Amino acid sequence: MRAYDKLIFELSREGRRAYSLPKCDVDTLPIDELIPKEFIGTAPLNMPEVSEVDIVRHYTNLSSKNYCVDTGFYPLGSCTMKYNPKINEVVASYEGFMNIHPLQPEETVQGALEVMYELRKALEEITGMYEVTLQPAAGAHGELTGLMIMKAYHRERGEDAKRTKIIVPDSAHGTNPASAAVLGFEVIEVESNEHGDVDIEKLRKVLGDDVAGMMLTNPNTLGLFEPNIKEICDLVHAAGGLMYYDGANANAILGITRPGDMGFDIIHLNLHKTFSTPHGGGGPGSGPVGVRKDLAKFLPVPVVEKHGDKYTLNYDRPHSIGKVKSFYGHFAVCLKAYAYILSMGAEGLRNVSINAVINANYLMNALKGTYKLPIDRMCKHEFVLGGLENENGVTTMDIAKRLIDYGFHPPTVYFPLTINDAIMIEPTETESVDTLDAFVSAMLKITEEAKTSPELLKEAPHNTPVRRVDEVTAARNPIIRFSKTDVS
Amino acid sequence: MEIKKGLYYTEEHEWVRVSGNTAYIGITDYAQDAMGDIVYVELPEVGDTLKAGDVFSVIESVKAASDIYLPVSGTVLKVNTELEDSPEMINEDPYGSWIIAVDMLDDTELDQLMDAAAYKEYLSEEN
Amino acid sequence: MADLKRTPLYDAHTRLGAKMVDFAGWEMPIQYEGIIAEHEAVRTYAGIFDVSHMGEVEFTGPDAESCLQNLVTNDVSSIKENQMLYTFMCYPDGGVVDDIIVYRLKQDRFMAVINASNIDKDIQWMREQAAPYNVVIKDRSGELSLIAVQGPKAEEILNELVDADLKDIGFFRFIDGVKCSSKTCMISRSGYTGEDGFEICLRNEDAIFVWEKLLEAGTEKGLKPCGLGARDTLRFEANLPLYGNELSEHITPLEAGYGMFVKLDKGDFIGRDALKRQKEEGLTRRIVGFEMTENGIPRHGYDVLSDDEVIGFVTTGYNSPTLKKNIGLAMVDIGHSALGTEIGIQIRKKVLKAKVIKRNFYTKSYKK
Amino acid sequence: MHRYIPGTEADLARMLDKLGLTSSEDLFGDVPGELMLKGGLDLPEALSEQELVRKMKALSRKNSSLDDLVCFLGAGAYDHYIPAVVGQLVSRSEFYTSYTPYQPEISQGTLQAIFEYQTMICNLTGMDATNASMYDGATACVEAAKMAVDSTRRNTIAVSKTVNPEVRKVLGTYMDLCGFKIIEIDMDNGVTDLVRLKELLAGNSDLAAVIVQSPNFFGIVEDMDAVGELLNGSKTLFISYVDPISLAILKKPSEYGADIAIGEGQPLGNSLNFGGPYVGFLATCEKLMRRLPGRIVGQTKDIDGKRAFVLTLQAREQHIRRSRASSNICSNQGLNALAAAIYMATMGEHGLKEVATQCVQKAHYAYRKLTESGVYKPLFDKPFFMEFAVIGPVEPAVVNNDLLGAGILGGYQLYRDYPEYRNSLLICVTEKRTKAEIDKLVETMLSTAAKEGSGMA
Repeated sequence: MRAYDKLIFELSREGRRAYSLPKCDVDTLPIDELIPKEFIGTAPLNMPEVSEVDIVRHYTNLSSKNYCVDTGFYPLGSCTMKYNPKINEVVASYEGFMNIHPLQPEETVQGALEVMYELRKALEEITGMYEVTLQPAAGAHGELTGLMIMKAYHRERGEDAKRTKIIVPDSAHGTNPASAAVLGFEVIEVESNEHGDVDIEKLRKVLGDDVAGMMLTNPNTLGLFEPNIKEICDLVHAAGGLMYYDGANANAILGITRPGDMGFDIIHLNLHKTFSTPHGGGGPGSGPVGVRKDLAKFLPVPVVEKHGDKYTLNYDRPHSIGKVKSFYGHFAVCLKAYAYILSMGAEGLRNVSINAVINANYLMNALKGTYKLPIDRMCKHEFVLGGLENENGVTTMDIAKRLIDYGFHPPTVYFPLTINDAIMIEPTETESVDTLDAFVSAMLKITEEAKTSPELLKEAPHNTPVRRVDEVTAARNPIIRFSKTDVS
Repeated sequence: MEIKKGLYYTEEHEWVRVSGNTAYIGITDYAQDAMGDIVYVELPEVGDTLKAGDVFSVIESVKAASDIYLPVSGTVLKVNTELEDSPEMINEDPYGSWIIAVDMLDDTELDQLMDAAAYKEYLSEEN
Repeated sequence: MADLKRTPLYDAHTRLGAKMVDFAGWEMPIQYEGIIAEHEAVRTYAGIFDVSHMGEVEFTGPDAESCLQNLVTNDVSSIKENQMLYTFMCYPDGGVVDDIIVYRLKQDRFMAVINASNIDKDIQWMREQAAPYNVVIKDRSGELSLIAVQGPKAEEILNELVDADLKDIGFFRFIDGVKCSSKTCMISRSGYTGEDGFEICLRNEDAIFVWEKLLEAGTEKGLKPCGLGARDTLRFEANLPLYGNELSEHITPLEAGYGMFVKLDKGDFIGRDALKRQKEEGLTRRIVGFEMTENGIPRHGYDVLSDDEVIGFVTTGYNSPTLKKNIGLAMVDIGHSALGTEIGIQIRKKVLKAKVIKRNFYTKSYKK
Repeated sequence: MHRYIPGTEADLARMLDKLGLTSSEDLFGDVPGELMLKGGLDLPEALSEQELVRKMKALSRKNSSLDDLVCFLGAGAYDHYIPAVVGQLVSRSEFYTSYTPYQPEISQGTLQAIFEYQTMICNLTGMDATNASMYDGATACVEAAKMAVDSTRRNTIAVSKTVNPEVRKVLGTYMDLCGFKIIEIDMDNGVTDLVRLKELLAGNSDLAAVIVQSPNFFGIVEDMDAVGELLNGSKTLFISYVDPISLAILKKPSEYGADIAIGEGQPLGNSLNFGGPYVGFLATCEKLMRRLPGRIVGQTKDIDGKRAFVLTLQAREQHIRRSRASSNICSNQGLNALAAAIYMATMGEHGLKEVATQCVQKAHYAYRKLTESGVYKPLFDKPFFMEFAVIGPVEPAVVNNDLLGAGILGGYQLYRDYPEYRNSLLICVTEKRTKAEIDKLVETMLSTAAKEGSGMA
């Protein structure tokens, strides 16, 4: 297809229209008799003037420049790019869900409240937590909410002033330390040991009555299950801190083990990862938060409750931290996750994790001979390779870009920071062994090319809508909006 | 990795060049190399009085934003506005591209800093 | 305009209906179709310029390199054969004699391209400074013509006429002895517009033939003959200095904001001590970019004020054809040089508001 | 096996064999025995697609959607018409099944669409810079407040009582737990009390920002010029919370000197969805550009010199700066921002102006009809956009009940957030409403008053 390179503003022709509105059928008055002149704006809006056809072609052409899960394999580590079932989208588009106002009387939205309540219950069962809120908008937002609850807990005990530290492993997702910092916590990073686990001794050293809690991903970002998780929880609890579970990697444990049973006090899940709701090119996500019994009173309001066969929104929670978002969270996203859980059932969810884990181990096993595998032990849903060493100066980035030429989305690269030139691969359960084999042969072919024709890698990708881009100029002289005067 | 004689150095990889009671401050070759292509330098206001250890600038590369700490207390005399137009000057000539010049409050603070030899030592230990 | 010098392309210009003016003693085309149209042609397709009035000086001999090293601020030892270098020639006090381009033809043979307005002054200065060195300095300005083809389509157009693959010439590199429609040329990937493009150096007698061929080949691709008018607006948008505006014997390269072409650590050269001191102590004034926030077009030489006090002068100003804004470059006291600073420009009777902005008005599209 | 899981028993066996394992249990050998879930999850059996559809359809029918009800309810979420192209294009899986555009070479679709969205938001607000969108208007407000605190190194945020209570609640939660101070600016006759604001500015040297909404929660157009005047020259930032549709008629934040413009983008082509997902926008001036949180798309070139788009100004973000990050946000509302962009492109300047104008005209028609009776009186006498508050002789709950009976979704009951305003309804009239619907609203409200009224009329 011909290369399409127009901005919608460049399609604009004076006089073109893409909208239609009914005539205004009420008696009207001149606007400036209704709103004083001095409040009326004069500057133009500078929106494009295009026809409906222009719009449809423009966005259809743009969409063709994206790689997506529906295009092919998307092994982005810690992002769980699994298949997004179509039926979920259909369900979310039912008028009875899509077209209801958040402030309607409760009796007119019983179906919606039931969905929220049932999803809440399902997530409580899956995580082993006492109560779950659906309000947080994304994983990072869930972390923030969870830490707010942690703060409220220490405040109630009169210890918030001294408990100023949050412990995170050095392999943690960047959002963990960032979320803690936003709430004014001091972040203490503990090094992992040579097996990629939390170093218990180093942990003991930093534990004290100034610790508010610890944030942990389990399995961690190396895809490794923390064998000492119980001991870690006990240590932190003994020091008076709370354990926070980052659910980014929950796809490995559905129906196998539960953070609640491991000893975590607060958890979040990413519905857009583990529960198949689409990532939407960067959002919307959803990050429900679950807590143990004595922390439930701190959850954001309102809480969906069931009384007899009526569902209600309870705002009367005096200890609640308050609201962290408008209304009740990303209802439409929760709806898709609920549909997914119903489609999978208990056994299905367990099979999700089994298949996710076996796929990851299968890939790891097939690649470890050729690529560095810094920590060689059974992984869970994902694993981390170390890239190629001094192979004609070929970098991990080159490998990632070359994979694009082979029709695969690159894995997560240069993360976690604890592994040099990391290549972090998460296949998910929705990929067949045939896809995995094809990916393996591409990865192996690339190592050959690195030896024989490195420039092939350094210049990759070759047949994409654009080639490698100049990020330095973009950041030095930012152009972040189109204006007719910007030429480049 | 170039280390220039006659300058003072900090463990955060800032350098200080003293002329009279004025201290010119920049970042070392090691620091600019670690940061990569520098895209933006945030400058303080002339006249600000800052303590040793205060963050007086943030230097951004594509992949990082690094706080730059003031090695010696003082009042900002000059800021190098050229860096607003061409932040890459720091990559090209780290020891020539001072970021600010301060009028020192207490030049004995200089004694806490490293000389070229000590900094060289420090670098080799770090790596 | 009897006693004005003319380039070998003079007749071509008149045939194309160019408006001719006196530029530094040369009768040159200021515009053909119009400055804006020519300017836009270069930004979107391509433009062809006659710059034969520029001077060419050849340095030959065992000391050629060391002689140039002493003369100029940039590091001549950093270029190999078939590479070129932009640099300044300074006085001991750091003021600029001229800004020039040095080509390394052979290990011991160089060519410097200098500004038309400075030819005599430059050559005299070069010879004086060259005395202690074993080098022969030859003025070839009289025999050579220079044609610039600039713009996104430049490579495509020129490729049709030459017997070499221009793809292989990197930015600021050149090849000699190329045949351009059978005439021998030296072609460099360089220019003065902020666009990708080439400069063709050839014998006077071949100039008009090649010029015509290029126009034939290029016209359908949007190539337009362009005059000195468009050349100036183009170089200005791309933040390239003009001697007499941003550079002069009273302005140092550092004040002008071109420190990257001054290599203080390359060893001694004329002006080094002054420039080194200036860099270490910080500038007292420097050239900044500015944008008019009140309506008015700034011009070269206008005063810059801050509450009624003159704090500098405009070096170049235009209504930018590409950005459609009134912008300029101005030398201002350092205290007024921070981004966003409000300044005033004395435009005839009125003082109009402007604010300091980044200088790279237009992102250059050089080939990497 | 399951339809979403391609691995067959045979595949599994083969893969286990390759790994030298005998059963899938072995894959979890590293999970301590006592942590293994005994007896499986207590969840229902998997449903077939048919069964799922039946169940979800039934649930959706337990809700009365705005297909069944005529909506006069606003208060932060608005029932505007959404052209068909928006839904159709946003449903392209190339958009919704892709991730955050980390790999520019294969994400130009998302990147360019966001770049265009950023441009439209800048044009709409008149500001210099914006990001790729925020969770919603309320959290955008939080991020704006944090920007102000960081850039001014001050600790107090003043927010007008006429700002949407939902937004103030969220702001309150954050500011409290982030350790910032919040001062509420009193109101006077439905608008921000400028005298109090003036005193506040005079008496408080720690003010990082002042937040004012216009049209405010009561639909009233605030005198933003006056606020801008008061803040002009002071270090305190002016944060204005705006309704994007209203900007087609009202002054832009840039026209009255706002430093940060924020708002809820739902009215721009996003369905009501029982409260989410929506999309917040946050736009600012050049000097605060590098403090924008979250994702930002910038224009650059690829190695062939071709125009390309890429995530930029990320240096201060969480994935790079971790505990030194200026915000922990890492997702935007990609799809919702896309919907907003497609909506704005579809409506264009003329369409947006027409929508805004019809909102104003129809709201004022309803206002006249309702108040000329004298039974319902205006709660405030101030210029409004498309929402207005009336006070009547009857409990608003009663009024809304009758309206519901008549198939109408009534206004917002103000006492829920402003106990002082009993018997008051905040009524919203968008361009979607017709004369007939408005007349029916008025008629029903009047009859309720007639039969229930305590004769106060």
